[in-house]
Amino acid sequence: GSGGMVDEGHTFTIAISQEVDTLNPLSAWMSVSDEVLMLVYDPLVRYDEQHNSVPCLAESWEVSDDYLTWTFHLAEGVTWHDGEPFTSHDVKFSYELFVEEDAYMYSSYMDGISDISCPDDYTVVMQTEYTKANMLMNPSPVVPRHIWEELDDPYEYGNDHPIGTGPFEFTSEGEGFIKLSKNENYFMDIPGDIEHIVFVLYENADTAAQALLLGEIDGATGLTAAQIEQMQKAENVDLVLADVPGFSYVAFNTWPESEYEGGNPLLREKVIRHAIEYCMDKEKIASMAYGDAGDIGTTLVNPSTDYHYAPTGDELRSYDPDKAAALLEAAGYRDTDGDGIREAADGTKLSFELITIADNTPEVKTAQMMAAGCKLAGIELRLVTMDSGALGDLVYVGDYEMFIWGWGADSDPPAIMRIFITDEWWNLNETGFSDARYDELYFLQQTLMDEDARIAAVHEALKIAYDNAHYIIYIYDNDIQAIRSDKWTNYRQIPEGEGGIYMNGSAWNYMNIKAVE
Amino acid sequence: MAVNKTKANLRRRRMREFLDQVKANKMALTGTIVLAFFVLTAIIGPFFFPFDVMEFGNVEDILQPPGPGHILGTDDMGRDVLGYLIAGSRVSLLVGALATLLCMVIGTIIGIVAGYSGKAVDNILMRITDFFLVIPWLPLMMVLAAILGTSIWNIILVIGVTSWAGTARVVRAQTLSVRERQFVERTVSIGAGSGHIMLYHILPNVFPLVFASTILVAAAAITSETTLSFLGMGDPAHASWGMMLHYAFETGATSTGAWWYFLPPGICVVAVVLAFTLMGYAFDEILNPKLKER
Amino acid sequence: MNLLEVRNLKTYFSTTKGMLKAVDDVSFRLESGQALGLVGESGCGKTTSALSIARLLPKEGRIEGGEIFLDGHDVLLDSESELRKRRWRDVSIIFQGAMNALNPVLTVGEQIAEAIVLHERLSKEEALKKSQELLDLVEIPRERYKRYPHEFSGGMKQRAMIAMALACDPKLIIGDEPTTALDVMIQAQILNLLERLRRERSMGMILITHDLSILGETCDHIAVMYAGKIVETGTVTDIFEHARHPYTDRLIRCFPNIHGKKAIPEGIEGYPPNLLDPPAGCRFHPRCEYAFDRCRVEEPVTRHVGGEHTVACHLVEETR
Amino acid sequence: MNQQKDAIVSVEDLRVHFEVRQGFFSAFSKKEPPVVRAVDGVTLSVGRGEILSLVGESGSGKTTVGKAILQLVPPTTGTVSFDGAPVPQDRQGLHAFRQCAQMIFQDPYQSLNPRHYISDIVAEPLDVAGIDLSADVRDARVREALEQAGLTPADDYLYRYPYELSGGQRQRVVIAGALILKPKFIVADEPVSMLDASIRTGILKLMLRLRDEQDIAYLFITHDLSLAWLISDRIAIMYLGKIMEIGAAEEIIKRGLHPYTQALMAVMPVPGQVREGGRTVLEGETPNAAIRIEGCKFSGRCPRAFDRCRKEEPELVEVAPGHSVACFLV
Amino acid sequence: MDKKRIAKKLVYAFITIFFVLLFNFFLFRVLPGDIVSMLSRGGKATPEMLANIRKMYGLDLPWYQQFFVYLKNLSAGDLGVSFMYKKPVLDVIGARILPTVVLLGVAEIFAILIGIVFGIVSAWKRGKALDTGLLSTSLLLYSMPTFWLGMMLILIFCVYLKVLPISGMVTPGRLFVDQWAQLQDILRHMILPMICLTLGMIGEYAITMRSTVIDVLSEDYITTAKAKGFSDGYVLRRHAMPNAMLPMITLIAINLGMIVGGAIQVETVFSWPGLGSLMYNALVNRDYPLLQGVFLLSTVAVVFANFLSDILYEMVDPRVRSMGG
Ligand SMILES: Nc1ncnc2c1ncn2[C@@H]1O[C@H](COP(=O)(O)OP(=O)(O)OP(=O)(O)O)[C@@H](O)[C@H]1O
Ligand SMILES: Nc1ncnc2c1ncn2[C@@H]1O[C@H](COP(=O)(O)OP(=O)(O)OP(=O)(O)O)[C@@H](O)[C@H]1O
Ligand SMILES: [Mg+2]
Ligand SMILES: [Mg+2]
Repeated sequence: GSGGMVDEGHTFTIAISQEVDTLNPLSAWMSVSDEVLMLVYDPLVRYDEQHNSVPCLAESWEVSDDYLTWTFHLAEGVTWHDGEPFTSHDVKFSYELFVEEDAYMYSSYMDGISDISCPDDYTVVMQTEYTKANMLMNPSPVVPRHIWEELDDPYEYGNDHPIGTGPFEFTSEGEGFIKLSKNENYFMDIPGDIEHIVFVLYENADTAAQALLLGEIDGATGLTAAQIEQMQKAENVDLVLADVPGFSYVAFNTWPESEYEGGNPLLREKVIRHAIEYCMDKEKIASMAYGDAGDIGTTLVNPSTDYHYAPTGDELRSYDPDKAAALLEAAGYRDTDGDGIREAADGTKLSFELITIADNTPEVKTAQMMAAGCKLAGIELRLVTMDSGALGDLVYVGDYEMFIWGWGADSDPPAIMRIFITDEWWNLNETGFSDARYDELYFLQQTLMDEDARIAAVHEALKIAYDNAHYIIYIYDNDIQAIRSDKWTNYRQIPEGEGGIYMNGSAWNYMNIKAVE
Repeated sequence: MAVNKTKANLRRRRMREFLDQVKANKMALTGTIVLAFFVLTAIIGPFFFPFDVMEFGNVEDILQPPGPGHILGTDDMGRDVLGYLIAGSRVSLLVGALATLLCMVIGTIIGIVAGYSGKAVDNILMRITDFFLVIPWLPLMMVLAAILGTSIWNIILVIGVTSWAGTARVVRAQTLSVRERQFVERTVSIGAGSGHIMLYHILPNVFPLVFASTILVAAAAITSETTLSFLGMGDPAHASWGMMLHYAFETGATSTGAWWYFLPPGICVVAVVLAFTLMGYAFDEILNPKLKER
Repeated sequence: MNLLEVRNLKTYFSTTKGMLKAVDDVSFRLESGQALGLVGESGCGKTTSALSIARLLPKEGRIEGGEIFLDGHDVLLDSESELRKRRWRDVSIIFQGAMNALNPVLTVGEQIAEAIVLHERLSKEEALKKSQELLDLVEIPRERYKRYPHEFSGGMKQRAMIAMALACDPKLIIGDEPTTALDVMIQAQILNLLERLRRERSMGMILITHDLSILGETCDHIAVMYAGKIVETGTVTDIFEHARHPYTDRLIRCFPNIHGKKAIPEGIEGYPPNLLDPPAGCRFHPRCEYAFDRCRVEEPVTRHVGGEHTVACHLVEETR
Repeated sequence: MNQQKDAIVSVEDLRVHFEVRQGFFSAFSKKEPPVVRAVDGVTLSVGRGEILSLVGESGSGKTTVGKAILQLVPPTTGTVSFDGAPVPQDRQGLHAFRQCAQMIFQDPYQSLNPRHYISDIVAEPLDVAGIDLSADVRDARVREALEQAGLTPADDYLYRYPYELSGGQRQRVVIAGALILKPKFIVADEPVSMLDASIRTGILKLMLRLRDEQDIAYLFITHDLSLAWLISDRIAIMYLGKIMEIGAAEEIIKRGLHPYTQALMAVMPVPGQVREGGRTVLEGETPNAAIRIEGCKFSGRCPRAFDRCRKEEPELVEVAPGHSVACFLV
Repeated sequence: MDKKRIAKKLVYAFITIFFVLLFNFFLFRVLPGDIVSMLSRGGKATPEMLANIRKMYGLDLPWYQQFFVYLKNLSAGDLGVSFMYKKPVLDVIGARILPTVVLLGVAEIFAILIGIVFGIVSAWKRGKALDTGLLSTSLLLYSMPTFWLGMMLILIFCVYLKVLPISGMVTPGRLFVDQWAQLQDILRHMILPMICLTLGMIGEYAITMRSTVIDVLSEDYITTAKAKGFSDGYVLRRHAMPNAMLPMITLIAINLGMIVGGAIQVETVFSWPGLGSLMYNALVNRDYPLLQGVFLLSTVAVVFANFLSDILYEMVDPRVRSMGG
């Protein structure tokens, strides 16, 4: 209830499902942290509701003909939340800091920036090593030099009370919540009614849903399939299945023997990986494990952009256990001892350990359904669950056979392709995939300023990865979000019609939502 | 004399006396019947309700309320809840039984050795016992389960390794009192060694108490399995009541009102744990002369 | 005047195996200022008789019949609250095994004073002072009233129990094996003490024991119990010198007499019967060397055989 | 001193001191730890087929003497000889010794393992002694022992549990267990004090019969002077770890010289003795054995103690053949 | 009270804590994966960097030196830095202690009071209908997994009745007109988890109390007290209770010490921001320093509680009090 609470004006309380790990943009790696940081700090350019780049701290910009020199003209009269004036030196300092500290979230955007200079207080000039396609998609926040340059170890800095230039100021942090309040001195207009935003952690999605129904909160992100039906039935709640960049996948340990001797040698056989994909009833998984909140997955980049590559015809491996059986039969994997599991020529069984994260129910269910499907083709999957930390450890050292996990992607669609390049071995690249052409294409697309050319390069790379099948991308899962439609209006999905209300890389909704009177 | 005084006969008579006491004790009787029911179900149930965790229903089967075809409805994967429940009883009871056995063996050995040896051995063993007694069981179990990975064997191991301390305490206390009894002194006086005394004199005399306390451990073991599974440390490859509750909670069965998904496993856990608890207390009352009314 | 008169007392225990007749039709009396010894083998119902008089039986025990007059007042008709008022002032009991009869967490002084506060309506200080006087009386240094029971030796605990029993000047004091498990020397001390106090305060006393040998010097009368029945009563001389019941006779002969002939006593063959299913007729007949047919079927009635000497035995009649 | 030639057991200046267990920190303190002088210089011997009674109040060290003889507590000083030779201390020697010397304990209700059959209890000494017998022979020996102990027919008892027997029967089972190895010497520690008077005599008679038939010698421990008088050939009176007086049973009873013996005699209840005024009773209780007493141990309670008693400790002095007293008064 | 005995207990407590430290130290070195990999997570570590981290954390030293360093840091209150929160572990724990202590403290007090009353009444009326009722209730509560009880409560109060907030400790991010209003808000949030914990604990207390009271009631000194003419109430209060409370002290102390462990289930179900949920999250996220810190804290709490109960025992039970060494 509202008894005893001070009327502070319109407060928008939103349930988040992950904990904000830190408000230090250098070391943060949770997407919710990014959501908060995006409101407190401003980037040079931000996305509008159409997902187009629009001015923010940079009022305007121009690029040289060779696409190697970028000049940003900054807004004047911008002040930090602590009242200090904002200048181009802050931008130079921030970008250099990000490069130096190798900030996780923004590394692919910083790649290739070679020199930054400040001709005057309101102009920043950046040189790039090569033509850089994602220069205007860079979401990196600009942090105040006057605070950060004092620090001995910025990476470890707690940043308990972040000072930015953004539309919302950090007000307080309590157990499980972070509160932001409208920046009354913001240099741009904030037309919406929201005066305070409270991000509250709900460890259990169901609890969040109940709290939303009870009216304790106004919005929620990270709900699960189980709540869909109930939310859809509720009249005062608007449910959104948001396409967010990212997917869930099954990974195979395909490390070359030279790199890592563990794993299961059989999984280095492409035909077996293909057979397993044929045994995966992605449709059924999507509906039963994910409540249809997602699109059937194939390749790295999400279907909502033109960069997406959709295999068709014979290339597409959709559910067909018989075909899987036939493939295996042809490759000489037969069940010789009649136990229902095929053996290789040397007698090793086609039996693999599949690890999933225990508290990720859809993934566990996926594993179970996969195991059921594989059984039909004579492959045994042994299921193991552990917590994400433990799985992370195993993945880090390559000590696994198969696992299920997910990736979230950035706003620049092809950025995700980085996880397959050889340079990322033992880091982002967990499976040991390596293909010279793929690497070449990855670096090429970064430099292509012509969108069609870039798309073509991306498609070619994705085709290679798909054929190799070291990843089975089975779903582009939606973020299930909800909002109290009886209390709020003028919110929209970004990008229009398919994206999320929250977690979409844009601050538009927070700045424009109106309260229902 | 016509009375047949063979060993077997006498043993049977003693057993009958014990059973008579059990029968007379309502708590023990209830506990035994309930437990027997579940054990029987676990053994023969799967023949009537075959079930495979890996076999899923169709989309339209998801979370169907009880009705014809599915007496207890279906779960979030379209599986028959009754079949799930029966399959789960196997794992839950197995984990309970084996963990208890492990705990009983460790606890009895440590308790007897500590109690009988006394002095430094006792002191060291008791410090170790204190440590296990003192260490919060759930965090320890969770940490161990995280180290070992989730499989029912590891769960059994974890529960067994963390829960023996209570038994060891009880056994030690009883050993201390048995050790002071004159029959032990008498055996010492005829020159018997410690091994002989521990095995032939102490063990049979602490056993009834071990028995009663272990029944309580069994109750705790089943609760532990359920809790660990509920918290996501369970074995996904096997059906157990704890896993059912885990999935039920994760998929929001509580709030969507799918009571048939989380009530039955919960009730089963409560029933079995209660049965064990009842039996434990009743046997304690039957076997522990101190509690007998004068 | 009779201080205590027990008539046809029947106290049964209901057990899982049936009705256990622990005290079965027992009558005896005690005059004020006198001491009665109640003697018999273990399990013959001595303690149960005492508890019946104080109406302190455990839940499963019930008085099934009879009358108990204490100072002319029928104890069995008292309500629970009347009973409470009378307890410790009419009858106090020194229990078998003083080590367990004292509450381990209260000081000895508190435990003595407690009853005084309740029954004499004294303040706590006064009661504590009185408890010190009582300790003096039983020859315990008075400053030890602040001590806890476990700090006392066995003999001192028994003395403390006696002090406690005297707290409200009871008319009757029952000692249930007050000296068993004590050394001979301490036993003699305690018996002397009881004897002295009883005389000084002219209380009635019932002394329960299975050690017949101590009764001669402590009691005026003796009642011999066997298997829930009283088989013989009389003055000390009646019992020791003119025992008429074979059981009494055999019991006396179990105790060696250091001043008499050195011969191993004969003892009594066999064991007392199970009170759940006592033998028909005279209960002693299976162990009795004189038993004849009538003993096996007919229960002997209690007869006076001169003075206060009564016997329940068919032989008495036969030889008369 | 008064060592008999044909002694089966003899004890020379036996002392058993127990260090009172101290807390963790006392290990650091310089004070000498308190010592309980449970047995403080006892010399005695038991002849073949002889019954020697050890009489004294609780805590006087009777049991400790018995146990020290059987090597169940290590003596602080002093020697124990068996059959003329010191008791061997090696494993094998002890094993052999224990077969010849047995102990019977006070409480028949506690000295039998409630979970074993009578037959197992009786046969246990055979098993422990490592005597390997065929099942038949073993069975026969168990029966023999039971019947010797007066439990006839043995068949009735073989497969019963102790709780199914009465106290007297249990004590007979204990005796049967002691008999099965055919010992020469038995320490009987208050074997009848827990039993009703009516069944005591059976046990006493049994012990005497075994002495007569098998020439077994006993150290009979009791606090009941009259029992000691009844059963034994000689009596030793103990007080606080010392023997105060020792001599033939009749001598001690009829002509006890030590004030303590006389005090004990005075308080012995006599059945049938009708009240004739108070008795003379020693005041106070036996002091704690942990307290060191100067001079005669009994001096503190002795009604006839004088100065010397409190300074000097009297030796046992033979006042008549076989009758020794430790008192300055004689 | 005997100082020596207390000192001895203290030494024992320290020995146990030493075990705990040793265990804690090793346990977190056998957890899967390389601790260095955890430390460098998120960053792109070169072999030299890894070596540096090793050196920085003293991981290149032999284990006993590492243990020594661990002890040294510990004694300086340095429990390391949480991976997840990137703050000193001590600070993270500090922020979470109060909610847990408040929740458990209140629930404990209720459970103890109700449990003791249940136990006494049950023992006094042994065999009667009231006893059967109370005992069955206690046993039933005792047998119920706490989290399931929590689920049931949520179902009843939040889903069907919609009367109580479902999770958390306060309505997040709001300002209150005064402290009283804020307190009310906290209380409203506390009701369900507290009921859940209380119900979960009543059973054990009631059952234990019942059997100790039954035990005590069969003692001779109770008969003596009755013989003295005291009323049942007085006998119970003055003679039975002080003796029956002795075993309860230990139980209560252990349970108080179990604060962290006991809270995990309830705090997870009700998202109560206390140590229990902190521990659960630390475990799931492999935040070793934090996990280690909470684990250490919770074990030390139990050892300490046990030590206190020993002292209390010394004060309450005269037998123990003067049983000098
Ligand atoms: N609470 C009880 N329930 C059942 N039977 C009982 C109970 N109390 C006593 N008895 C039985 O009643 C009989 C008489 O017992 P009681 O205690 O009066 O004997 P006693 O003569 O005092 O024996 P002792 O010398 O051993 O104290 C015994 O057979 C005993 O087993
Ligand atoms: N193991 C031991 N440790 C310490 N003190 C002991 C030990 N055994 C006996 N004592 C002490 O030695 C003294 C003599 O004990 P012992 O048992 O020999 O006496 P006792 O004459 O047999 O007495 P009782 O008639 O009570 O059996 C007592 O003060 C006793 O407390
Ligand atoms: Mg009695
Ligand atoms: Mg002794």
